[in-house]
Amino acid sequence: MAKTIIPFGPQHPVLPEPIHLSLTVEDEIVTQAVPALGYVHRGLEKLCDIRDYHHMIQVVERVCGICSKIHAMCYCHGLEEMMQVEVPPRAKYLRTIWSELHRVHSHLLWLGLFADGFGFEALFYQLWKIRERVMDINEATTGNRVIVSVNVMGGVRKDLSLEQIRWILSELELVESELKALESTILDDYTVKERTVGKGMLTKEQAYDLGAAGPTLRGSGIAQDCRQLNYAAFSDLEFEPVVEYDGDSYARSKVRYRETLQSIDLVRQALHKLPDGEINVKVKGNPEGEGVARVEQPRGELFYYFKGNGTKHLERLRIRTPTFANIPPLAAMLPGIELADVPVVVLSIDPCISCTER
Amino acid sequence: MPDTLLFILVVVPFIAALGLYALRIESLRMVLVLATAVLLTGSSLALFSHETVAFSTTLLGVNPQPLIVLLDFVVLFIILAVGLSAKHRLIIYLAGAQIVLLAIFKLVSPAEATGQAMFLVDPLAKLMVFVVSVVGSVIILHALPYMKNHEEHLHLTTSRQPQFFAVMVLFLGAMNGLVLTNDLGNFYFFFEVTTLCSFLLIRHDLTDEAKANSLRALWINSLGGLALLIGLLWISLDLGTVNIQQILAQTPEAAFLLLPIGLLCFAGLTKAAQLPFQSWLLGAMVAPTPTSALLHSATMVKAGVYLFLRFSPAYSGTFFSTTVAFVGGFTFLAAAALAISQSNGKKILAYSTVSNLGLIIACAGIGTPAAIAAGMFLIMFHAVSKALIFLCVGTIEQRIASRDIEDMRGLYAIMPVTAIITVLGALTMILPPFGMLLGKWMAIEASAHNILLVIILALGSAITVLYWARWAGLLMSYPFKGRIYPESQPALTRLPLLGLIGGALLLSFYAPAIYNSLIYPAISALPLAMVDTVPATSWGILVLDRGSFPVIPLFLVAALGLFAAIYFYKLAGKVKPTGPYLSGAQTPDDASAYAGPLRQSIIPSSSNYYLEKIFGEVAINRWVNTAAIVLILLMLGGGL
Amino acid sequence: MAEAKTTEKKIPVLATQAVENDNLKAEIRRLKSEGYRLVTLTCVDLDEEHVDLLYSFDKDLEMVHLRMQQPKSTPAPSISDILFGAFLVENEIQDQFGICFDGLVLNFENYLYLEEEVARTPFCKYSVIRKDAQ
Amino acid sequence: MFKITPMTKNILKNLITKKSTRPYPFVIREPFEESRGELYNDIDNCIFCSTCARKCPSQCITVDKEKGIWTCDPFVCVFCGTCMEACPTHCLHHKRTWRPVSGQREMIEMQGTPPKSKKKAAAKKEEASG
Amino acid sequence: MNMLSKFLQTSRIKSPWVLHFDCGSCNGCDIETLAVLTPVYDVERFGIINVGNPKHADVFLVTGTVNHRNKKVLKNLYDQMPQPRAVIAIGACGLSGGVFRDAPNVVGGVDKVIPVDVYVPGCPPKPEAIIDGVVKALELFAAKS
Amino acid sequence: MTSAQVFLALIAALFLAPLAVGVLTGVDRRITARMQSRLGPPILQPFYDIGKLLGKEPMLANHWLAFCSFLYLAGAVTSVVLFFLQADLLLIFFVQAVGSVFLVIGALTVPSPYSQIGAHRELLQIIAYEPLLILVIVGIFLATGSFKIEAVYAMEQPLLFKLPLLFLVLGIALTIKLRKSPFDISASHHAHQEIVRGVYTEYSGPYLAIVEIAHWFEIVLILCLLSLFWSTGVVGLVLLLGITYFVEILVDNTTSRMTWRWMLGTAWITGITFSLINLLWLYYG
Repeated sequence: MAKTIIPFGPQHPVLPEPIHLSLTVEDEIVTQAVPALGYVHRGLEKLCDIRDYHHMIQVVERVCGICSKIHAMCYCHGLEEMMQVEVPPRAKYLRTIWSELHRVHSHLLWLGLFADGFGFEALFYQLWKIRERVMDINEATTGNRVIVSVNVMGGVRKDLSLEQIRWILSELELVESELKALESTILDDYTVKERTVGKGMLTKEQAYDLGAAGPTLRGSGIAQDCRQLNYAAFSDLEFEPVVEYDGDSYARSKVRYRETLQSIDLVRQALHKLPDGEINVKVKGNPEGEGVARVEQPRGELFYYFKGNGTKHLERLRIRTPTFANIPPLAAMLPGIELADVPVVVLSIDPCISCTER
Repeated sequence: MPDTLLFILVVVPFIAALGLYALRIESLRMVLVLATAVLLTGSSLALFSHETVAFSTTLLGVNPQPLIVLLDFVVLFIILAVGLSAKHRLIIYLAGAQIVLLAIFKLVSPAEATGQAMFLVDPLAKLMVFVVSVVGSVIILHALPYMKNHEEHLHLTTSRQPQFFAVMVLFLGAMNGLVLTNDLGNFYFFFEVTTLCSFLLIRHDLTDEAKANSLRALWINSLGGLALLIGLLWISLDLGTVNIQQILAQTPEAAFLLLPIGLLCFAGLTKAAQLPFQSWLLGAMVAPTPTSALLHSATMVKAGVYLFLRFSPAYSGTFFSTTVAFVGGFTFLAAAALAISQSNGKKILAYSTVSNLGLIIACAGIGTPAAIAAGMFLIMFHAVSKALIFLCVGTIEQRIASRDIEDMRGLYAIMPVTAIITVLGALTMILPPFGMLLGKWMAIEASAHNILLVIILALGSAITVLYWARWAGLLMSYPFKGRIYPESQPALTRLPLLGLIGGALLLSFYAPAIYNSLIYPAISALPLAMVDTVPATSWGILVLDRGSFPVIPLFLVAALGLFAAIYFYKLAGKVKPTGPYLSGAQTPDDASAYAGPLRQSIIPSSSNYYLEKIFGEVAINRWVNTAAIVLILLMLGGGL
Repeated sequence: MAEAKTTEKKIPVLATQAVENDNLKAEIRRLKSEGYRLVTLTCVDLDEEHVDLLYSFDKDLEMVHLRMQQPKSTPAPSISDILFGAFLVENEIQDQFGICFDGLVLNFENYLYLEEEVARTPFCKYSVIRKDAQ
Repeated sequence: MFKITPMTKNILKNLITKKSTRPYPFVIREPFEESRGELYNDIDNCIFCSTCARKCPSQCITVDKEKGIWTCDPFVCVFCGTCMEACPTHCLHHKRTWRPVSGQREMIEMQGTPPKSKKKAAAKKEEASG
Repeated sequence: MNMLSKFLQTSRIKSPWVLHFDCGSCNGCDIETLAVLTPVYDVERFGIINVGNPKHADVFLVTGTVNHRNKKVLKNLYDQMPQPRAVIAIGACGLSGGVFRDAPNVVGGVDKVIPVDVYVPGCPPKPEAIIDGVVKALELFAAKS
Repeated sequence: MTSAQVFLALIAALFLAPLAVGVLTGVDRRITARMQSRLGPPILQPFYDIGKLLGKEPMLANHWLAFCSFLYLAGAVTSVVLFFLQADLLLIFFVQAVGSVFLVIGALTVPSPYSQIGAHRELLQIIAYEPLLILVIVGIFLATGSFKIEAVYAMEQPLLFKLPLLFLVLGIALTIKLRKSPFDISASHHAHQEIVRGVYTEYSGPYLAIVEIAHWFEIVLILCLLSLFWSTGVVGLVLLLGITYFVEILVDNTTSRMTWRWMLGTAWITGITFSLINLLWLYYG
């Protein structure tokens, strides 16, 4: 039978980022999907030869604009461990607060884009409207909306005043209540469920073997969350990894929705427990030796590998981002679905191509 | 004079066929075919100048009856012989049964009542003769270069064309006889001759597939023949006559006759390849395309629906009539749905033919004057348009060596003229102001009081649009900068195409006139017709009691729109060309390919939606066939 | 985890298990059967001739690393037939370091990220001549 | 209806409540206290020590000590604020408003007077801090 | 006639349809560009719709660094946009390559490949700045026609 | 009809009706924006869009696009004119099908996968709504005894009372025709969908303007059909149209886009069931 071959991307309105999929479809059923990458590849790991390891904080923040804070935190966390720097507790808490705020805005953004992927514009707009409050918190506390640049080696650059804490708490109340008003739409709407339930199935075994990460993994029933590694202030905060067992797009969106609420709660806990003290320590010397760091990004587990040689330039910096790990599961999910569900399934792993290709 | 015309229409083709078979010289064959075509066309047109005429039992002073009886048995024995040589039990039984029954019939049938017309030229017959002779002649002319090409392609050592053209011409005579005869016995004879012709033409290429399919066609049609013969015998026993006019004159009161008439209709269903008998028509597509055009869409299968229309006064207003409408309507819908899943051009045409014949049968079943008029319109327009498209597909097939519509993508670049003619042909099938749609419009308006039927027709008509529109679109689908090659064809290929498309347009334009002169007399002569419900025309507007269709005004508007569109098209010649949108991934040197993964340059391809899972033969054949059988049983039951 | 070295400051070293070309696949299979899942591969440029390939695995948030020293001129065995998820990172290493992998299930042949204009080995400090993968 | 399409409630509520659009070019919202906008050098206080140039992760600042020219490519600047914090004289700061859009490439070039005496001291101090 | 041409001119300014292409951005500028479409900024006030198809677009919003692979895409998309058109480069990366200027696979700013009409600096620029950029592009339209 | 009436009808059909729909579209976009808590574009935005498109540089991937876009317009205009001349409803329906078919053929002429997929989806939409429209028209016939529009205006009671379910069926067809959620599968106003702008993808500049204008005429036709359901009073008519359109916007904003399989199933099953019930009630009731 004759086939339709479609170039899906690099420029495509439904995918915010340039990824290319060569789709072969028959009657709108995808029979083959071959991804092509490289439209965002910059080779920024190599920049560590030119920029010193302090500069690299700003560079790794721009690996991905949506979770920039978490990249910087992972980078600093790893290097600090390598160089045996003890970060003051207040800085740890502040890092946690901003990283969880990033998770909130990233998940809201994703929920919106996901809604857009199946053509629910009103929901998309409402979620992004809520997200603006989080962006305001970011801007008010750090000076920038998206790439906050608060991390430095040995701590953070900005502090929170009491007044700000109170304001953040009240804003978070609003975010939570506005989000909960949309809960029934995100989780129970007939048309939404029709478009997401059973689409892009990934079984528990598949997810594990293909190396899925983050909500994609947790949506398939594996409760693994790198925040359990207790970096930053997570050892003092109470939370349980969010797990869903169905392994479809709906389960993944449910995971992300529940994680949003969980992160709001974590920010709240951290703000209540915020200890007094310094917000950074001076870091001396240059990194030497090898080390790894793992933190939980909104999209999943982020893995950094460092190799220093005693100079201010790192010898090797390797970033493995969660989307990079989620591309093979995606390739496994695509065949057999409808063309109309391609955006839904592609978005369901929350792809961050700019992370993937760096 | 009418006698001569009749002689030319019915007998001359038989003689010409003998000549064609005997003369094995190409140029002579051409002359003979041309002469026959001209003669037939001329006489069929000349027939229009006559009012309804009934002919006596003699033709030019000779009584052909004994000859017909003889030939009848000859035909049946040939069929029997075919069955025996192919060891096809069904054919043997069917042929044997017919021989026995025919013998009985000849023994018991009343001597021909004198003074009864053996042939009758009424408007319906005129219409059919026109379709057979004119459209048939055009197709046979087109077949001349086609068959030459065809045999070159097959590398035949000895030409089989004499046989081919002999059968084709013979068929024209038989078909003319079939529609003109007023005697059911003779009708049966001509019916069997067309079956035989069809069999011979399907197996013409002598491939295994052709042979198998021809046998299937033969047994299904023989089944129809048997049903016809039983019905005939029954009627003659009951009424003592087999004269169609006399039967029609008695039937409205003679309710007991509905079952034999049902058997006649059953024969019509097999001939018209209605569900569940469609398989033989689809198999018949292995034959050379002129065969498909002539027998399997334009004319022979029309014999089936002709039967329904001819006898519609006999059953109108009964429960039987309603079931006939449903049988036809159901075929209309189901065959259209089946056509969606096809990519073989000729199979699409076959299903479309089955579907449209179903619509005509539905019209016969509805039985109101407007519906009968719709049926007659549909017969005419369908013949012209469908013959045209078949010939186009044949022409295209010889050029691109494929009849798959996917391979016809972008045909405009290779065969601009044929492509445009094909597109126009497809559009005449689905769009106003063309005749097919006029017929469909009348059919839906006439059936509007029958809710279930109108739902079926509504669905079927929408689905029809789908498979025609996508075919028309993909023929023109070529890249902007793609070179367009001028097309050269032999005159005998090009002219029939031009003639048919011109005919389709002109006939559509003159639909009101045709209505006035031909169809109006036919339907107003119907026994049940109440004059005030008979449609009328004024100012080129066809008026029913419940609606109106302004044919000529619409044509004017369409022409205006077309001219403006052509003007725009011309203007667009100066416009900056650009490649299709390919998400920005197109390669620098070829705007219609894109740089895919693995550094490949991929040309994106598109294919139609065939919806195999929903409308595929595998998915629904069993269901629709079962439903059709149930409906037919219901129909025959309605006869009781 | 970190072993002390005789400098004035402790240099952290990653605890790794050394493997060779021949027993790599066996080790990978063993880890897979023990329930480890692949996190990623890391390629580290050592000198003109060699790179280190680090295979990082994870089970319940505990990591295990395999280290394999690989000459640049010979192809490394691909593990993508055992762990499909590795195909992307192996392609990436092909792009960046010019190392070839034998038996990649989906081979982008050094052009996963790069175009012809820049298809050299951008991540090698010491330039090598790129060989086209077979 | 609210059960099948729960969004209806939300939509209808939006229809009657105040819209959340900020009519931006007509009403300009007061920027936040901490906003990092356009980079601005109070050139009179600048000692041309080049700390900013060295600390800048995108290397968008060049300082010519001899001529006393401080240049910054605003199209490369990533508005991270590192230079502002590193500046020993606090002459660099971000405005609270963003840098206006422009139709062509442009550079910020500022001419100041390099204080001869302070220059060396500042440079030394910078070296010490590493 | 005069009225009609005047109307055409106004409508050119009143209805800029945008095509947004993420040309290797880190998503920062990207989400800010999307944010201007959402209720809080709502650029549909100016008639702006994200059409996602170069053949319908008037304004081309480009975010991110250009690399060797997507520069071809950028050029293709630009070529498919009918006149009159405007290109807006957004963010430090789109203007010059930003922090990634020196990375191995980076060509530089958008203007290395296609002519840029409006530059919107920022990393990422605030949604308000992007609106400013579009408004500036509209002024260019007005000047062109 | 007198010639003066014909003239007035022509004016109304050719100029007033599309202008009204333009404004209606503007209002639609405004209300949609308000529902999404936004300000929205000016009411005259659709006209600006058309004006802008007309002034763009023409660019084509295939000449036949120009040809087909114009015939689409011709079909749509003719059907509206026929409506205003009070012609046969079924005929009007078939004439508007000409337009839809040419839109599809135009999109099919370009070997662009997005346009082709859009065209096929459009064809699927056609087979989804065409039977429904025919059934609505048949319903009107059964209620009035004629396919002519005059017969509807001769009614003393609004058709809505006789054909309430068919009105809903017409609503389904209207949603498909308006390209609104959940049926915006072949093309939509905003491009956030998997096939870019679907059937519109390859029409650009002035040709897109023509296609948009033709679409306005199509909307006029459907709204006219709706208006037949309250032909007895202007107030009722306006109310009916207003409420229907508002519900359309509401549905658009509260549902996601569905797939064509769902559309075909839903449109046929609900549409045919509703029509069957209503027609049977009309026939026997």
